[in-house]
Amino acid sequence: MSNTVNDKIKTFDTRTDAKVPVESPLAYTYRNSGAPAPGQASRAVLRERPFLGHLTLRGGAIVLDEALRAVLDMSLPAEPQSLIYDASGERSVQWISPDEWLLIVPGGEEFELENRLREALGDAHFAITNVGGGQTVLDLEGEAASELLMKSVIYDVHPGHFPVGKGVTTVFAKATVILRRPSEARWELVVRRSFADYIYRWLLDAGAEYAIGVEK
Amino acid sequence: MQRYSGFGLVKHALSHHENWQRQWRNPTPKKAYDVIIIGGGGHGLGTAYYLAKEFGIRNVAVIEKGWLGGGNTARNTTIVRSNYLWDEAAALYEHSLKLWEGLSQDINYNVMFSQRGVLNVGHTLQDMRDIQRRVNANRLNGVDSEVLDAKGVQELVPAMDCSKNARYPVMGASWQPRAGVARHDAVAWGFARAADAYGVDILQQTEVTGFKIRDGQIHGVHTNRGDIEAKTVGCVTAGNSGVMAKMAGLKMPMESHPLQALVSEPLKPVLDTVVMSNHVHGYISQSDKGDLVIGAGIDGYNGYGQRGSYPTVEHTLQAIVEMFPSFSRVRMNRQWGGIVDTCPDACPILSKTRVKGLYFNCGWGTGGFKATPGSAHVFAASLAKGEMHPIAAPFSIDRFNTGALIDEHGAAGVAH
Amino acid sequence: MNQLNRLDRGGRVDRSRELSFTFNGQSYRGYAGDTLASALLANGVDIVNRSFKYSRPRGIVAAGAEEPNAVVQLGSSEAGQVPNVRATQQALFDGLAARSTNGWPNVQRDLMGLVGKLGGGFMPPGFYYKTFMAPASMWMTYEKFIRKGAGLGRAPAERDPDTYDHVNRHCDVLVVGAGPAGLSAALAAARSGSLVILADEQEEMGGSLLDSRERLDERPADQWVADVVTELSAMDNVLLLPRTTANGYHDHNFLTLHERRTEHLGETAPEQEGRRPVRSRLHRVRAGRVVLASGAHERPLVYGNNDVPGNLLAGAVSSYIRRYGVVPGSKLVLSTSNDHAYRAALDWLESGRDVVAIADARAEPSGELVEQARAQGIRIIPGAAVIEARGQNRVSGARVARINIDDFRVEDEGELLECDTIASSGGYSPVIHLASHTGARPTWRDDILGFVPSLVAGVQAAGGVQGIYSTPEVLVDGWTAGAEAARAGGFEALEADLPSVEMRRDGEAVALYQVPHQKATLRAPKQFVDLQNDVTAAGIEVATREGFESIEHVKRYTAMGFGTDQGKLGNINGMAIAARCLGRAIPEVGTTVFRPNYTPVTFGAIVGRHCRELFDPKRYTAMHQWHVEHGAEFEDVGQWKRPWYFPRRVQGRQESMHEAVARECRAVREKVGILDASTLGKIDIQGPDAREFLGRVYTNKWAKLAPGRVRYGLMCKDDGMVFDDGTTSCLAENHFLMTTSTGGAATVLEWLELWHQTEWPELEVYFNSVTDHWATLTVTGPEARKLMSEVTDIDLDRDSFKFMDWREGKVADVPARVFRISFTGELAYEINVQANYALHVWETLFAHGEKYELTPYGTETMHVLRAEKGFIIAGQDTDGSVTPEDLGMYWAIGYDKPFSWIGKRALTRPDTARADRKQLVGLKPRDPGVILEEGAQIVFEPEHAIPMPMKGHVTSSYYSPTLDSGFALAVVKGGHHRMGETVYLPMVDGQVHEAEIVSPVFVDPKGERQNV
Amino acid sequence: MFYIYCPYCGEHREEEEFHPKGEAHIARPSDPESCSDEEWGDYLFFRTNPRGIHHEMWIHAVGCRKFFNITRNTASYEILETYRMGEQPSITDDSREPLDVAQARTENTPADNLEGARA
Repeated sequence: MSNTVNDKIKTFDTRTDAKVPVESPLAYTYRNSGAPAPGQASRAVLRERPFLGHLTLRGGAIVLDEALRAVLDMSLPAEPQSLIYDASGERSVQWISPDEWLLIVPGGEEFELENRLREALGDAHFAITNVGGGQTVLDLEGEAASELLMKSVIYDVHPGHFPVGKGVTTVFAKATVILRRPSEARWELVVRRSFADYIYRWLLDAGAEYAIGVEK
Repeated sequence: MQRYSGFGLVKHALSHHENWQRQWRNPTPKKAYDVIIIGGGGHGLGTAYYLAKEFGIRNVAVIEKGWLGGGNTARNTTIVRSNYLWDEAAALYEHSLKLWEGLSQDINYNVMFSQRGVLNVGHTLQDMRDIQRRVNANRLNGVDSEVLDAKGVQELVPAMDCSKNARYPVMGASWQPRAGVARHDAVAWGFARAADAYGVDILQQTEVTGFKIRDGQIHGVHTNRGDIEAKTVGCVTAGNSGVMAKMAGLKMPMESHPLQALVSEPLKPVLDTVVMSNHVHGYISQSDKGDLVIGAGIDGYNGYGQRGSYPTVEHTLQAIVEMFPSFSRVRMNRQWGGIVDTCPDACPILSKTRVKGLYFNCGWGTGGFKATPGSAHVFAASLAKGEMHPIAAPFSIDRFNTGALIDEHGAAGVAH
Repeated sequence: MNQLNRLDRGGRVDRSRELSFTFNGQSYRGYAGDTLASALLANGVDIVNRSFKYSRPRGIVAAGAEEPNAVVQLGSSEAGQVPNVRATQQALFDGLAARSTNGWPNVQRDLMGLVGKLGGGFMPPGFYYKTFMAPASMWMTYEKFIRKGAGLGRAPAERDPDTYDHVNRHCDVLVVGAGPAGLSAALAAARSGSLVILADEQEEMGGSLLDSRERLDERPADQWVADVVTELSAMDNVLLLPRTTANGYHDHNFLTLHERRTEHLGETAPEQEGRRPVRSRLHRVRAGRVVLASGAHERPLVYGNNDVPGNLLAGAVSSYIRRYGVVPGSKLVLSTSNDHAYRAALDWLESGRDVVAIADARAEPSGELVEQARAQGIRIIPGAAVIEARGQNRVSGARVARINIDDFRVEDEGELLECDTIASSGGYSPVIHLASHTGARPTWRDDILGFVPSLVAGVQAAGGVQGIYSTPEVLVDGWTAGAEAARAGGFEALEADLPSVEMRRDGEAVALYQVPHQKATLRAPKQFVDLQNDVTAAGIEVATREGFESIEHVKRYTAMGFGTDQGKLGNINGMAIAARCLGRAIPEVGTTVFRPNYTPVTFGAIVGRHCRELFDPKRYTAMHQWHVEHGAEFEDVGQWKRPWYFPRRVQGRQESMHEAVARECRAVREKVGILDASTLGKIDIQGPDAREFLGRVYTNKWAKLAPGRVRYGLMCKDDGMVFDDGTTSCLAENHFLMTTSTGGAATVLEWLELWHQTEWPELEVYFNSVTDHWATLTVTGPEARKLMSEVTDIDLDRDSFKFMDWREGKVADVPARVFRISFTGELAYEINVQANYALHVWETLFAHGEKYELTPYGTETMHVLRAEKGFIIAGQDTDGSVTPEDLGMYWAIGYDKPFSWIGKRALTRPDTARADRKQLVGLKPRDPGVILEEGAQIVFEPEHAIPMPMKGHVTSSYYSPTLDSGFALAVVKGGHHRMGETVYLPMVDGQVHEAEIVSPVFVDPKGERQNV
Repeated sequence: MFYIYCPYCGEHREEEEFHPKGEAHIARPSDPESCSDEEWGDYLFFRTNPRGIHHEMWIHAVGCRKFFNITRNTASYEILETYRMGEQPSITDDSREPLDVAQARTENTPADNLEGARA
């Protein structure tokens, strides 16, 4: 394990290859609240995509853009609320704030990616923080997905206002979510681990009208 | 002054109510008074009343830019209690509560002070620590106060969910039996009528447009009805104190915020006491008319608009329905906002200023109504003697420079 | 009983669907499409309630939201009770059960009515301010009776079985009201392609067109309505919301629309496909533009006994006949000030019943409708009005006399006309409520005798709300408003496309509010202004005589407009009467401010889904499952559920909290315990100026903290008061990990951002929350090292991994950072692992921990152990009025740091520098068996009379199994210099405890145990 | 409920995403130690609290987490501009009038029509 890039910053690979049990943020919730299987009548379907690599990038847009191009062959979305996926659709980078982006990659890639980005960034003023253990991604699909979101988030999710390729941080009931639209049919909610149970149960409650189902 | 009584009512009924007198005159402003009170709300009218009654100073004008009792006196949720944490605050509010207890008879106007008790409910261990601390302090300050457990709360408030199932179960409460509610408008009208009877001039529709200050001494005010002179001026303009201070060249440690409240439709009696919760953040009582009277904390932004943010109303009703699940099917009739001048320590300012003869009584935040007679009484004493009354003295504006704040925040997030 | 007032044909009810319902226990029948009010009228029910103050019998007056009397209790089951339902807005459903809200023993024969009749004279406005004062001790008894008599319906006693929800919506154009103006506006906006929401409070859209006599494009008006609704409902960019009331108009075009989804189907939401749908839904709408097409309410005339059942609004009479096929009586007298009300007489006549006469206040009525009435042979009495109704429980006659409006007097004796129904109309009041929610003041217009709204940015008004009443003009006005609203949103508006309507020639209306009577107002029969609150013209006159001169005073003194109808019928009349009494014009008396809601809204709908389990998030740590399985009791800390203690079953009995905590404490002091500390806030700090930044926001020094080391820090606000504390570890030269209290996590992060963004943007540093990323497991106790050595590859040697060091390595095969910090005073390892692995690590520790008797402990034990060491909890031992100096933590105050850190300057203010401030000390009760109450007050002179000077209070107090005694932390005035002195704690039960002031460190004062 | 243009996110957002943070442009004295108690008290507690044009700081708490400033009318609640931290407002209350009498009347006194007619 080569955790330290230099003596200024300490990086740390929080993952292990050892065969140890790992629990998603919704593990307790599934046991406690159950997970109705999707059926014919389901107009909304929920699916957790746990254990992805989540990195918070902080810094100036120009240097981060260069580094990202060099390391991941992706450009940094400079426009507010924008969200970019790579060709595989497995990696995304999202504008969060004028000096903050969220990078989500397949689980296990994040540590090496962080180190490579740090190398590419050199002496620039930036920060990269691994937040993967603290967040999870919920996919929401189905014809009633946007209606369900209207019952949950205050942000305008009308397709005219929320096209594919947009992502925002906003209020979800009494919690905060990052809401993204990777494709016409699919919404993603990036939620904090400790709020995942609340958000899940809210969606099940509000989605009962649409016979919401959970894919596990 | 016509004396009000049940017999009087019968007499007037027989004459078809044609002989009721004006409750207060509509006088023309004199050129000069001994004392000018700016602000015809409960505190201002009360100050004039006590100046006349207790200190023999009757050449007094109360200047009101709108209609008397039209500010926060008309817009509050009427809770009266004195179970404040700190000695200074407890002394002030307890002084007030004692005056409330004889007020209707004193001013011969039924202000309907109803001692149905106030519960401050606790939902966490820290809530209960704070409650115990406050109750212990109250008792040593001579304020009636006790700690109840959840069972005790349930007995007093059958409609409340005191079960373990609640998101934040009720752990107990502080209980002040002498606390209660009053009829807010009647306080202003009653003080106005009683002060008027002593010869106090209540000048409605009269707006102060400036202060006459020479050599650091107040000499009177400019108004839209001409200049009026006085060597002693008390400014009691809740919701507008910052503007008045600015007019006098003073700055205040104060911000004005909207404070919202709402009422349900009238219902048959279902709630006998006042219930307040800091933790789930809402309070509720039932008026004599049957309305559930509901409120919460102030809105976060500065505002003089007599309205606040809708989410505040939502959060307040969520708290009420969490505590009283059976009220879910009751309907909300009306909501409104008042303007409260808040100080950083949630305590008022009763103070001299650097202008000699100019006094301010302001910054009551959400606590003004309950303090009405007490504030008026000690402020009158201070104006009469030229020295702050001992109960008022700790509330000097200087405390914001010395650091001697009286921080009631810790004890009452919802400080009504 | 058959529906004696039901016409054989006409109306929009479905006569093929008969519904049964009960009112006051009596069974009746009605039809689908009825409201409860129309069904009651159809069945000839006159008395629907008793009035609030005088207990007078009351009947239905109106046909919509303005109804003041027909307010009933709905519900056949306890949980399904709905208080205060307006019968005019409640659709009839099969099995509906309703009752009057007042009246004893029943609404027909009410004993309180006798009291009202005899005592009415003793109840002028404000009578309660003038009596019930003697003796003072009796007030609460008087009040009990006052309260019993007040109130309308009752709240259910059971939990609401229904659910509610919210929908957040955004649109280009929100149209409020689907009458002619609203439909026209919606059509214009929708055809332009803008996103449109059209909301209407009634059961079906169409508004006044549903009972209009007019023809649109040569067809009945409702056919045009049907066409428009069909077109709009087919459009993707339009949302139609019938049964939806716009109740509140808030800042920046935010409106709340309350959609009643099942209230027309049952008292509780009936099951559909095995699920109970939401009873009602609140749409929270942010609109680009708002078109207010809320129409107008008819004003009744104020005359003697105008409250006797059988007195109705003229427009309501037309509505009942034309919409519901119900004629609410046999013989009609109409009293009007305008042409429009003539519809009522024509509709009545066409129903085959008698119109006795029309009393028209105008000297020479002349409009088209007047001519039609004349042509039909209806008797018109010009220059006259009904001055008094006759009858007890139902109108039996009307006294009609010639009146002189200008002089406010009656010109002749008049005549008594036999009738059972009096319809009246004093003109129309635009529905300005919503517009005035925004704070905009309405303006009086003499030409229409009403207030029209002043408008804030982003809103248009159309039709009746603007005082435009003629249908063709209303349609055009609606279209113009809709097109303009769409254009404002960037859409291209289309040419108007509207049906042709014949323009009706109306005569000019006359201003009439209170009708004069032969007797002076104070002596005349009661002339009601606000029916719900029993406010009369005489009451208003008395109020003005007593000096209540502003309309706000009059309202408050008489209670006018404070009912559930918010004075929709009465306010303008009341204002006019006050103006007359004061000799002023109406606009000089002012208008009152209308507040949300337009009509009352169910609490549940405003609460939505934010109740019960979803009232507030419950935040769980990664080990929550384990805690639940191991019987933890939980404490609410902020939104987190933290294990409070872990009671065991011992000999078939559950341990008490005291027993469990004592056991857990002993385990930590003697063996090893484990705490889930994941809820602590954690902030990752990176950047070359991180160290400088820490030095500015913490009170102590950070310049020399080496990588691998950890330090405790205190944070103050700039007033010098402590607000949070925690440890911060130096991960590398430019990299730190800060911890905060559980409750302080979000506050501290925002605090750091505040200073960085506003004051020191030049400092190169970034802050990121990693609270949820890391789970934190604290292993502490003498056996901690042995246990740790079994599960980690980190060198635990005491000389290489010292107290206040941190190291990285693996714990239970999982990458971990381990911190040797201690909140218990024992040897301790705080393990941070990525949260997804935490349960595994926790369980592995238990797998190895059995031989060391590894004991899970909760927050209560944590508190005892930290208090024994004198460690504070911010927010418990501090309350926003405590400085670092007050805490005696001089070792954590960097007086000589170059930067004047946050909080430093305030410490030298006169009051903050006082020597006798309240200071943190320990308290040792004289009686070791006493556990002082937290919050107990401390005095020096226990014999002092009340009020007793208080010198401090107990902030933390516990039983210490280690000391086998109670002990406490407290703040005491000048406490640091009072060591060894005795203080007293007078308790509620009269006991006075004694305690000695001691050091706050009770266990291991030299700190040897944590250093082992 | 306000609809607030976030100068960093470049679009209007619901008020629920924001928290008000009091008066804007209150700089911490650069040399606190040389401040008198009065000056320090002034910095900590004393505010202009105007009825009318107010410059105030807000944070887009559930959003980009940036602090920024709003120029808002505290009587009408109209938002006149929003601007980034470090920038100066373009709309200010230069009138230096102690009280905007007309505005005070319309916003605070429900019986304003009466007053207006008599004034």
